[in-house]
Amino acid sequence: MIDRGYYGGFGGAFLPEILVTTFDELVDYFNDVKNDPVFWREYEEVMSSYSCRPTPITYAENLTNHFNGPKIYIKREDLNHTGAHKANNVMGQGLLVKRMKKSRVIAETGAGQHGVATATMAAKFGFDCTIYMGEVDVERQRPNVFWMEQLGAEVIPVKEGTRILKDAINEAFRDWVTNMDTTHYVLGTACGPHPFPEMVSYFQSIIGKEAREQILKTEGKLPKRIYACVGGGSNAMGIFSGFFNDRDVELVGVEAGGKGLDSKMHAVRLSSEDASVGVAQGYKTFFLQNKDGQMRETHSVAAGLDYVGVSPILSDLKEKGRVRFEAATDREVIEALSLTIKKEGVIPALESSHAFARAFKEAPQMSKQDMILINQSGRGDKDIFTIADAVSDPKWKEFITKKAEKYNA
Amino acid sequence: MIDRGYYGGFGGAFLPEILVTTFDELVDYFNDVKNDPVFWREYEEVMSSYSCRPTPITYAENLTNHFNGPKIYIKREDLNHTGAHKANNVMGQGLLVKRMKKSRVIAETGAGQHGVATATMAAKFGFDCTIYMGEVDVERQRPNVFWMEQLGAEVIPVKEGTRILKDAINEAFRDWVTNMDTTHYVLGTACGPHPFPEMVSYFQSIIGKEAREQILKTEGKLPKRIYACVGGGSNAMGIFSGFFNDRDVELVGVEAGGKGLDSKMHAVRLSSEDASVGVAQGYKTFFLQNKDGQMRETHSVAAGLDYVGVSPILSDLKEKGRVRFEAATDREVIEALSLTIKKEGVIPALESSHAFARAFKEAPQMSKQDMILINQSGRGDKDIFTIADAVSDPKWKEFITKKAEKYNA
Amino acid sequence: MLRDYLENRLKEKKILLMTHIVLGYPTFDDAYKIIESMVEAGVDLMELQIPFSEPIADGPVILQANQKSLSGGSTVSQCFEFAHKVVERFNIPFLFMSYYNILYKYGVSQFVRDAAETGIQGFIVPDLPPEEGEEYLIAAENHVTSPIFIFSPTTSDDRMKYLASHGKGFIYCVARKGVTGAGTDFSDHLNSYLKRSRQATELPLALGFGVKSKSDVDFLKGKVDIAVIGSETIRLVDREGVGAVSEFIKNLNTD
Amino acid sequence: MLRDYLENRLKEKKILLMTHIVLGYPTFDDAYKIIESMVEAGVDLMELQIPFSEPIADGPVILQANQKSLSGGSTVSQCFEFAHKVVERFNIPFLFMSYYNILYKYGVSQFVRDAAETGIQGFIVPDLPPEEGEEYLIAAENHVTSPIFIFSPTTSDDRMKYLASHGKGFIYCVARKGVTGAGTDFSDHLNSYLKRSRQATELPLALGFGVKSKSDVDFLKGKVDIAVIGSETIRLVDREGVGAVSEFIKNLNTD
Ligand SMILES: Cc1ncc(COP(=O)(O)O)c(C=O)c1O
Ligand SMILES: Cc1ncc(COP(=O)(O)O)c(C=O)c1O
Repeated sequence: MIDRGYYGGFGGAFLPEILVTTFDELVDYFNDVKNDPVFWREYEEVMSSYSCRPTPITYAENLTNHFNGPKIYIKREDLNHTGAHKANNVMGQGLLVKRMKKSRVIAETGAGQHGVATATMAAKFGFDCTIYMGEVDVERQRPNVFWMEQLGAEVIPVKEGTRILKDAINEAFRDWVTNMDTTHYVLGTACGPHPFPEMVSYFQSIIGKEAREQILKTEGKLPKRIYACVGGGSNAMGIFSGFFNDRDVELVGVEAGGKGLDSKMHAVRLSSEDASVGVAQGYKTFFLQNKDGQMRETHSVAAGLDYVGVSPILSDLKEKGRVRFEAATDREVIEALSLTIKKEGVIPALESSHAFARAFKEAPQMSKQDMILINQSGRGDKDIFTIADAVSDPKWKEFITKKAEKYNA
Repeated sequence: MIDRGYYGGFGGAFLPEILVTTFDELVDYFNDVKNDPVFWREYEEVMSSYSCRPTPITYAENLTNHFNGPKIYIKREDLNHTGAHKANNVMGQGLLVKRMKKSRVIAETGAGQHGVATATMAAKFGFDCTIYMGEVDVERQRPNVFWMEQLGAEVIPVKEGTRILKDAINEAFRDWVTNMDTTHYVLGTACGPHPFPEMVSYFQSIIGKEAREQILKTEGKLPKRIYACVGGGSNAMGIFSGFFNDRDVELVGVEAGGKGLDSKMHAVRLSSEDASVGVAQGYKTFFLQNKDGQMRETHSVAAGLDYVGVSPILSDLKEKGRVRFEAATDREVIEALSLTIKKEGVIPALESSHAFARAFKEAPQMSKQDMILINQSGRGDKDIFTIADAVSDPKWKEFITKKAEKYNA
Repeated sequence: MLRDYLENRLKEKKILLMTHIVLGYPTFDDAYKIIESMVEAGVDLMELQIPFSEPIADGPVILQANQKSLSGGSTVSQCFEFAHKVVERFNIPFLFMSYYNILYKYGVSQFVRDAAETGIQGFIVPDLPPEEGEEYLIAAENHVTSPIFIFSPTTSDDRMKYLASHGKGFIYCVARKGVTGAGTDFSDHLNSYLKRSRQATELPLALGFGVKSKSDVDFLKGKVDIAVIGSETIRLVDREGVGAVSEFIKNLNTD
Repeated sequence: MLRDYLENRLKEKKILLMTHIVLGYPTFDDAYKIIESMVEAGVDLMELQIPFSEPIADGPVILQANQKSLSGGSTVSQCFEFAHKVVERFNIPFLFMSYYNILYKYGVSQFVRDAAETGIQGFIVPDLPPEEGEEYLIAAENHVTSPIFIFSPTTSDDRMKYLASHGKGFIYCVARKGVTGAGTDFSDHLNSYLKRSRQATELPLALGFGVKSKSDVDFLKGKVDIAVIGSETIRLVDREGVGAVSEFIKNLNTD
């Protein structure tokens, strides 16, 4: 084990022995590319010609006026190809897979966003592709499953455990320990054993690099606060990392408050008492677990935040006080989503809407001289079934009913 | 009537008298902005900070190898905010509406794409918004209707006529002749009375301007052929216009062949015998009409191409021989779509897939020294119901059936 | 000529009545009976609308009449035959109203000539401004029929003069913004518009869009020369059948 | 000490048998009966798996046993009590097998001490490489129990030596890539891997992953010291009930 990757007391590489060699190799390759300026240029080139980086920052004038508070800017990761920041990570890992000369990729997915992104990358680079997805998520994110399959990926519904994201990760590891010679596991967030937290953050750092430059160019100063939602933590790491050295910029990570902290139906690891430090899925961090160390069920309206663990780097930043963590409830999230759609004509993903919800809560208390930046990690089109249900749209129900009747006629 | 806008024998402004003043005013404003370099810069600025222009061109390496023919490039209008080139037009007209100090916009929509784009622009600029949409299209494009409503627009299902795009245009005109003082009609394509064909083409010309520069930068030469689908003709005009002066670049417009020319179930105006020159919806062009001048029903798997008329500028370019027109059938389109998804990881809209289908038909006959450019006018996510039906996905049907059962439980 | 006829009639009546029907709606036979009742009830001239699939300036009532007529199979040549019949039989002027594509596909000059030969005295083509109508204007001139142009409340004084310079027979003033069939507020705010119209032309003025009652017609007396009843008779036929037309018109027509 | 026990036994038998059960599966009572049968049938040592919600290195059979045990309410303290009972009752070495989080949440040193005091002789923690196991290794040292480390076919010679230097009791060689429960091809291509393993350490070698029949065990004779039966007994219990265990083990155990 050549390198283990700790951030304060968090991180590490708690690996089954069978994977140690694979990880050593991965760490080697990653260290190579990290120190190779040509690689980053190649990466930027792919992201600009295949996706559309740099993604812009958008001034949200109407929201700003609505809250009569700080100027609100939005970093538009929703404009990425496949509709979320997930593209940054998969394309980066895809380039690495090419260097490693492997021919197959696997991935876990919760919201389906990372699965679609990985399947897309696999199509583009000509890799075989298998996606593990909890059975519950397969049900609630069928459109994404459909696209993964159209993209040529095999989607395997995981029927074990709580049948959501964490179980999909376990299944992906089980595949990997069998097929590591040909296969790379494209982990979708800044979690898992070293080097994944660092590597995923590295590829996502393109968000913060761009954002810092853009906001300085547009406003001539840095934002007072930056908001990002936190599932595994990759989009948050992506945007925050651009501002770590700017001590006056407050970084706010927003977790999934679900039905509220008291309900226990949430996915709040860094700002709730229901979580504690543990080791699972190959790394040490805050997990939602019971006193025996068994993982709890989590809940969020946003499938992509419905996860028991969190990036060890964020756990460390929390301990160090560099990032403040908050939670937004499902209800607050739907409200923030609705307001954002109506005021700005952008449709944040339910995940991203957590960042908006918290920003909206704090904005009225801030000065008009201030400026804040919200990371819109993805677009909400994919969430139509969930959002239509959340707003309980009768015409949508009627449409689905008619469609079903036609199928079964 | 200060100006009528003819292109060879096509175009004009066949207006009810009540609208003449409104059009004169519109022509005036449009001429102003057209000659104002500040306006274009403002437009580019909005398109780059709110959408993500310039959209890239993507080299389709796998498709290129697959056909063993010319190098294939794709212009990525699917990466625009709201997912299609329609954004270019609506944001441009939106800026114009601000100059005109009107407070309400209306629009027709077929696929729903232009409706979503207009509703988005209205939200962003703070306009009231009403969208007219044929009842048939409301049924088949429910997800877009849902988003328009979430964006704050009123969507009015048009129950007259064939209840598709052309009928929605008529209804929008009926609204306009009543409310022109406060209201601007944001026509969605390069059709209708002057100045719309010119104005919509003007805003869409950003596609071709960018594409020409990009391909020259990347390849050092111009493409041999450029393919674009043709509904009303706006995306085609957008990309073609960048290359009008490059006589060696062949421009190919691809219409909706539907179930085949013989079936009469198609929307082929420029490359079929079923169309002839006529005047309707305020302009003169090729229409699919009977010998009395009554408009025919049209058919396409792509709602956005399902239209009886076509840009008068394209009619002229056809007569002049500057643009070649072809048709692709529904079946060819679904095949091309499927291949593109699997090979490149991009999901063209069904409309855009027409351009791909024709390019794929011609590619094997071309030299490997050649290079072609396909305009991907939009992304296909919105078409999931149609595409799932086209590939007859049993899991999708099951999903919809279960969803319906839950709604009706 | 149409104008002479109108001016002569105006010596006898304070205001003339023009009615409108859609050919082939509900059927050609019914349309014939409606005309019969109207003429018998004292209507002074009539618009015969040749149905078109895209009647952009018409509201829901006339729009649906157009569509139903077409889905019943009405053709342009049937409309000509029908016009021939009514012109022969009834002694008032008949105009063709339609959209430009109907003329265009037929051949504009030929359309005007055939219509004139049939005895049609004028044309209302709401989507054909004079600027787009050169062939039409020449043909109308050649065949001594009247191209009727339209004023609207948004039309400037200059443009009124321009339109009047190409119009024959009379000027059709639309009472308000909007399409046919909606309500119009017949009150003083119409006056300045009608005064402007009067100043722009010596042609008789007709006013349409929203005229539906005796009081509307009475309001227009002295202000315009012709009151146009459009959607309201179609509504009446839809509601009460062909038989109700005669009494409705007679009531409007009492002095 | 474990190693001594094993080496002594090996003087009597060509190959030892280690079996594996998941605590609380199907129930604690059944688990007890299974152990009873196994010991009676001549098993030489046993792994007691404390169930964990995320058993990343286990295949479907053991994974589901973990889940069912947990959803039946099994807790870590029940596992300790149970271990206490079987250690008292049966005269073979028992090991705890679990994932690191179970130790971590309990407190690593305390876990090792309490287990040692209970009479547990060693630990298999598949997601805990020595690099991450400092506290664990010290505690095991202090309480004279054996931390068992794992070799895999992908482990380099150097790393084997490194692992062996931290291991006590024996080395657990996984037969192939993959998770528990899948089939393994017991043929000559295992030989070079086992030879490498033998060269890297003087500790006894156990081989697990896919051992399910007498012929598998026979194949391993002379190559390793312990054959590990994992998923196969769970499958058997699932299929034929607790009663079938005894005969199955006896059959494997015949010389
Ligand atoms: C749009 C979007 N945002 C955020 C997330 C959460 O992941 P992370 O915290 O790694 O950014 C997801 C996960 O699927 C996502 O799809
Ligand atoms: C993605 C897309 N492409 C093309 C079209 C056709 O329009 P046009 O021919 O004006 O580009 C539409 C219309 O809705 C569309 O949505």
